Amino acid sequence: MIDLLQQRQLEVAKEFEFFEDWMERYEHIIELGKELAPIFEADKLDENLIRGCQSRVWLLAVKDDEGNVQFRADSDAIITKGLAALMVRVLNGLTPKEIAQANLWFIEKIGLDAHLSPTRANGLRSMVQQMKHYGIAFQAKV
Amino acid sequence: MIDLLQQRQLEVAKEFEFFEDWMERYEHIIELGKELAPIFEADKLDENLIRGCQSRVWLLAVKDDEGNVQFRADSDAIITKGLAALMVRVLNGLTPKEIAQANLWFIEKIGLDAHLSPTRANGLRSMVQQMKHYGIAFQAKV
Amino acid sequence: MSKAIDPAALRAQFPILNREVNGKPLVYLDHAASSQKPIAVIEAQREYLMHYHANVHRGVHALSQQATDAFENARTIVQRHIHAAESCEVIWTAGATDAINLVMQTWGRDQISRGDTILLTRMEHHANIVPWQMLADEVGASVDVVEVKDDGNLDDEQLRQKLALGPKLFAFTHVSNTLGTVNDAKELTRQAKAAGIAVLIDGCQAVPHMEVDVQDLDCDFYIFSGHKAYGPTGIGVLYGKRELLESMRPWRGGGEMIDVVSLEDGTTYAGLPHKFEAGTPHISGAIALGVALNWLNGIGAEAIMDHETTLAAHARNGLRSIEGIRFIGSSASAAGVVSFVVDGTHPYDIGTLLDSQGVAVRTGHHCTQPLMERYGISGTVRASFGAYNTLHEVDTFVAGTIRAVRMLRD
Amino acid sequence: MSKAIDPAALRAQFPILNREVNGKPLVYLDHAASSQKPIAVIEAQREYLMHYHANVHRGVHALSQQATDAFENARTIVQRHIHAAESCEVIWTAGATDAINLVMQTWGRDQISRGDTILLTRMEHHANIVPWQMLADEVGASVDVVEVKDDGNLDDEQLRQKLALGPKLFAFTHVSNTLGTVNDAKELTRQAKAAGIAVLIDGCQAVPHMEVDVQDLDCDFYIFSGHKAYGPTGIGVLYGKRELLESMRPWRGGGEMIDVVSLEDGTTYAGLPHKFEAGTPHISGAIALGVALNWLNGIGAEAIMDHETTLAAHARNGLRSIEGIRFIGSSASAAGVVSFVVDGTHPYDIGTLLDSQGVAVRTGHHCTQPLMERYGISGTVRASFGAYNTLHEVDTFVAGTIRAVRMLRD
Ligand SMILES: Cc1ncc(COP(=O)(O)O)c(C=O)c1O
Ligand SMILES: Cc1ncc(COP(=O)(O)O)c(C=O)c1O
Repeated sequence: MIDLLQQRQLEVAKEFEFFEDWMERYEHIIELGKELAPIFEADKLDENLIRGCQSRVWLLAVKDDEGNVQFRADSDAIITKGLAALMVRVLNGLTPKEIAQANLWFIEKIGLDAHLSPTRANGLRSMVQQMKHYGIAFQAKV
Repeated sequence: MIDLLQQRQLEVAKEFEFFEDWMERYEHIIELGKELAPIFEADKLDENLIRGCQSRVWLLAVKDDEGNVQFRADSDAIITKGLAALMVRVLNGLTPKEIAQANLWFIEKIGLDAHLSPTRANGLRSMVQQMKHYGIAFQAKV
Repeated sequence: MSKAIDPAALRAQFPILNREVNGKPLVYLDHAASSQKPIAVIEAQREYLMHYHANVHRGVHALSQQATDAFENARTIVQRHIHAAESCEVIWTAGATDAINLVMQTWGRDQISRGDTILLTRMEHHANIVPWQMLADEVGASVDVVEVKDDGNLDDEQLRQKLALGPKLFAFTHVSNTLGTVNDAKELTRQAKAAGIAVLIDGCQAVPHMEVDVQDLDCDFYIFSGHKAYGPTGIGVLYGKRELLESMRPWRGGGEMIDVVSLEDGTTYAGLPHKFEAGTPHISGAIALGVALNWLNGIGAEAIMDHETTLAAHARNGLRSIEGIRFIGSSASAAGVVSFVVDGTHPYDIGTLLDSQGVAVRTGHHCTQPLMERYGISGTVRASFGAYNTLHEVDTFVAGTIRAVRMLRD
Repeated sequence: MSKAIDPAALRAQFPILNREVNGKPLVYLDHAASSQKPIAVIEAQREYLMHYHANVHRGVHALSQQATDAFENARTIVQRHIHAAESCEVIWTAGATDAINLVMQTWGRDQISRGDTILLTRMEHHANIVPWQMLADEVGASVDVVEVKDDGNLDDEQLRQKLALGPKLFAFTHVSNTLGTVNDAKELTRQAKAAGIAVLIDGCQAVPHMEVDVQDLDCDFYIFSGHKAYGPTGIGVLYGKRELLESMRPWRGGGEMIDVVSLEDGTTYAGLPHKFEAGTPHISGAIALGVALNWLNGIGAEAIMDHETTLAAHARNGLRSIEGIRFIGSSASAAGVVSFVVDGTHPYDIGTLLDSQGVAVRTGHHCTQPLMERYGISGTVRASFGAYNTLHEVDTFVAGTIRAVRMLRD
């Protein structure tokens, strides 16, 4: 059995390995942000909103026919959106249980852990928590 | 003409010259405090009270037949009373004008200036001010 | 068993203890008014200002992030130190007085109304009296007190009676700053809570000297000041139970404590703990207080308490030879505080003569005038001890007091 | 003429400016949020804690005396700095926010009642909005604002109209923290006073940058924070006219602010300034703020203002080449603040990319949400300058912003 979660994290880690400084890293993150399909304006509801202090993140999740979780995310700030894109890429399509229990070591590996501090203004930490909550919630509903 | 004020200050300064430390100085001040005749209980009125933070000083002044000022003072703390005794000794019997304009250099000379700081708890500064106020008041009444 | 204190080793950490006063080595026995600071605390504050100061929260830049992390980490240190359930139950204030006033102006204004009673004790510090008098005046409530017995203990019987009358709040000090009496805070709280009465504990004199566990105490509010607990000035702590804090309206308005500010649609408030922390906080003070509590923990509350009560007992033994001495407060469970008056002398005189021998004690009413009234005095001489004081210092103090009394009486 | 600033020489006094952030030398352009501290200020605070800390007032011992003298001396420094008539008109607070809340809760509660209006401006910091909203809610008064024109200046015509409606209080900022607009505080005060309206001026962004003379301004209250004026955190100042302060009831209750506390006979209060300073004050902070203001004076307010406006002009010139940039606030009389948005980018993104180049700017609403609404934006990028910033740093900031915008747009 291939562990998709591990595979994806390794992939991301590799992708970030050769960046020399933060500007390069951000360049890539911005790229990922631009590539992430925006969500519909109609889905930018308060109930889907994760409030960071400065940038807003919308996160939606549904369970697909196979019982796996499909995420969609967006943000008004492109760097935040890029971070969201990374999270979606790593967790998308996994089972609720995998998501709920995911050990997301790649975040520290690629140096984004500072962005996860509870006092950060971008809401990445809340986003990760929210994704896991979806995992837990969808598990319960099985 | 003998300047009584100068003479008395020189006398006090000389008296304090040979003390080696503060304990000796206080010993002398306590002595002076004990020697100062207490005022009548009946005179311990609020209107005669100068409130330091911790010790209380009562100060009374009258103009004698020659137009000079006679002070009486007391305190519930003996060191404060000794300080009061020193002040009375230096200023007693002078003319209102002399008192109002007195340059009390002896206080610094004998090292008591710290006791004159506005934040001191003993009220010495208020006492000196009050004595001068009496001088000014009695001058005006001439 | 906790490890005994080695004050000589500790003293090396307190630069101020090397200085002289009036030509004599400083003997600092005024811990209850404010403690001296270990070098680690002083340096933490300096380090912060030298290398990572920035305004906290909301900043995207690295400095602001670093400052915010350190600031919030300090909150967690406080939380663990007093065993609060969550860090959002720890509110930074400007000091203990500010903290009590916060409770008075928010919880108090909402919960206390005409005809209600606020129960205090006779041994409270003015900080735990005046705010309640102000509130009582404002709303038409009244303030009542549990009396203190001759030995400095609370009158338990009277306490029971007064609790039975159903006051809205019982606010009492954990340890008396004047008497040293250690109240059985857990038992007092239990009795009050059993009768449905809210409890605020003034922990100013407890936190520096003993283990405090707010969950075990089960009090509603617990407050203390940093500067008495080896921390810096200008910072204090309000602990409150979460549901209670959540139900309270904010007090100071401003930045940080808001969610959305609108002139047209009105303003909504932030969640805990920020709701009660309007404006730029005392960042360096909070960080340094965290260091102070860690330092305290490293030594151990029990060891400190043991050490201080030994010093206090030694002082009492020495002073007892003075004719006409009267100890104010002689509870068996007294912390490191010795308060006394001597017949025919004024505390101010004794304090002044001790000062000229290098010994710093406090004289006066210690912000406990109602307690002074109770004992029929206007003030006391108070020596209060910290972890850094030695038996030798106590001897200097005792000898100095004996000498002072002799001079004053002769 | 004031002597021009030599920022290179000044910088040597700011240890933090030597550090790196994200591998780049720190360029600190967040002065308006909080200033960095010169070494003299940091050392003054340390020196105090190392060598003469004690609780102030009432102490008979030498340390307490020394601390009290230094503490009260700092008050006198503040008095002279803002040209107050007497030192008892200077009240120490925990910060600007605390100071405004003090006025709101004492003067405000007594003077503002149902139906009254409190007049503010659209450019106020939340600290000068939320307390007044809270008061208005409580007593049934209302809050009105003078609008800001596109260029960031107050609408003078509207001001005249709104003053004519007879509000009870006009509270306005001397200098806007978001726009940099310098209001003609003297003229605004004159107009209000002529109509019998009380005036409170928020001087947070003025004191660090210009000469302030409260007697010349003739305002009733003037407030500022230490940490924005090269001073430490946790300390601020409320200036009030003596008669006014004397007529006000106390706010926080506790030690220091009382005369006599009695449970039976009620409590009487101390005179100014202590009436408003309950509890142990932030002694080290007050002393260090005194040092900061002396330091500021040594350089000269005019020289600082000249220097900062030069930097701001240089920044605007450099940024102007960015397509789609929009400066928020372009008053001719703007202090050293540059606020902007760039079409199609989020301020957070620009701030983050600047940070990764070592440049610290603030992004967001800067605690002025009503002003953001006015301009139809959610936030700006704000660079704000202090005495220690250089033209070279401005160039780094401009180049960094251009690079950031390119990355975000590509
Ligand atoms: C204009 C203005 N007023 C008030 C404040 C509030 O100051 P503090 O947070 O120090 O209380 C600030 C600081 O952010 C400000 O810039
Ligand atoms: C028991 C007690 N409560 C309250 C206070 C007030 O603390 P602060 O002055 O730091 O606000 C003190 C300190 O004097 C105290 O000893």
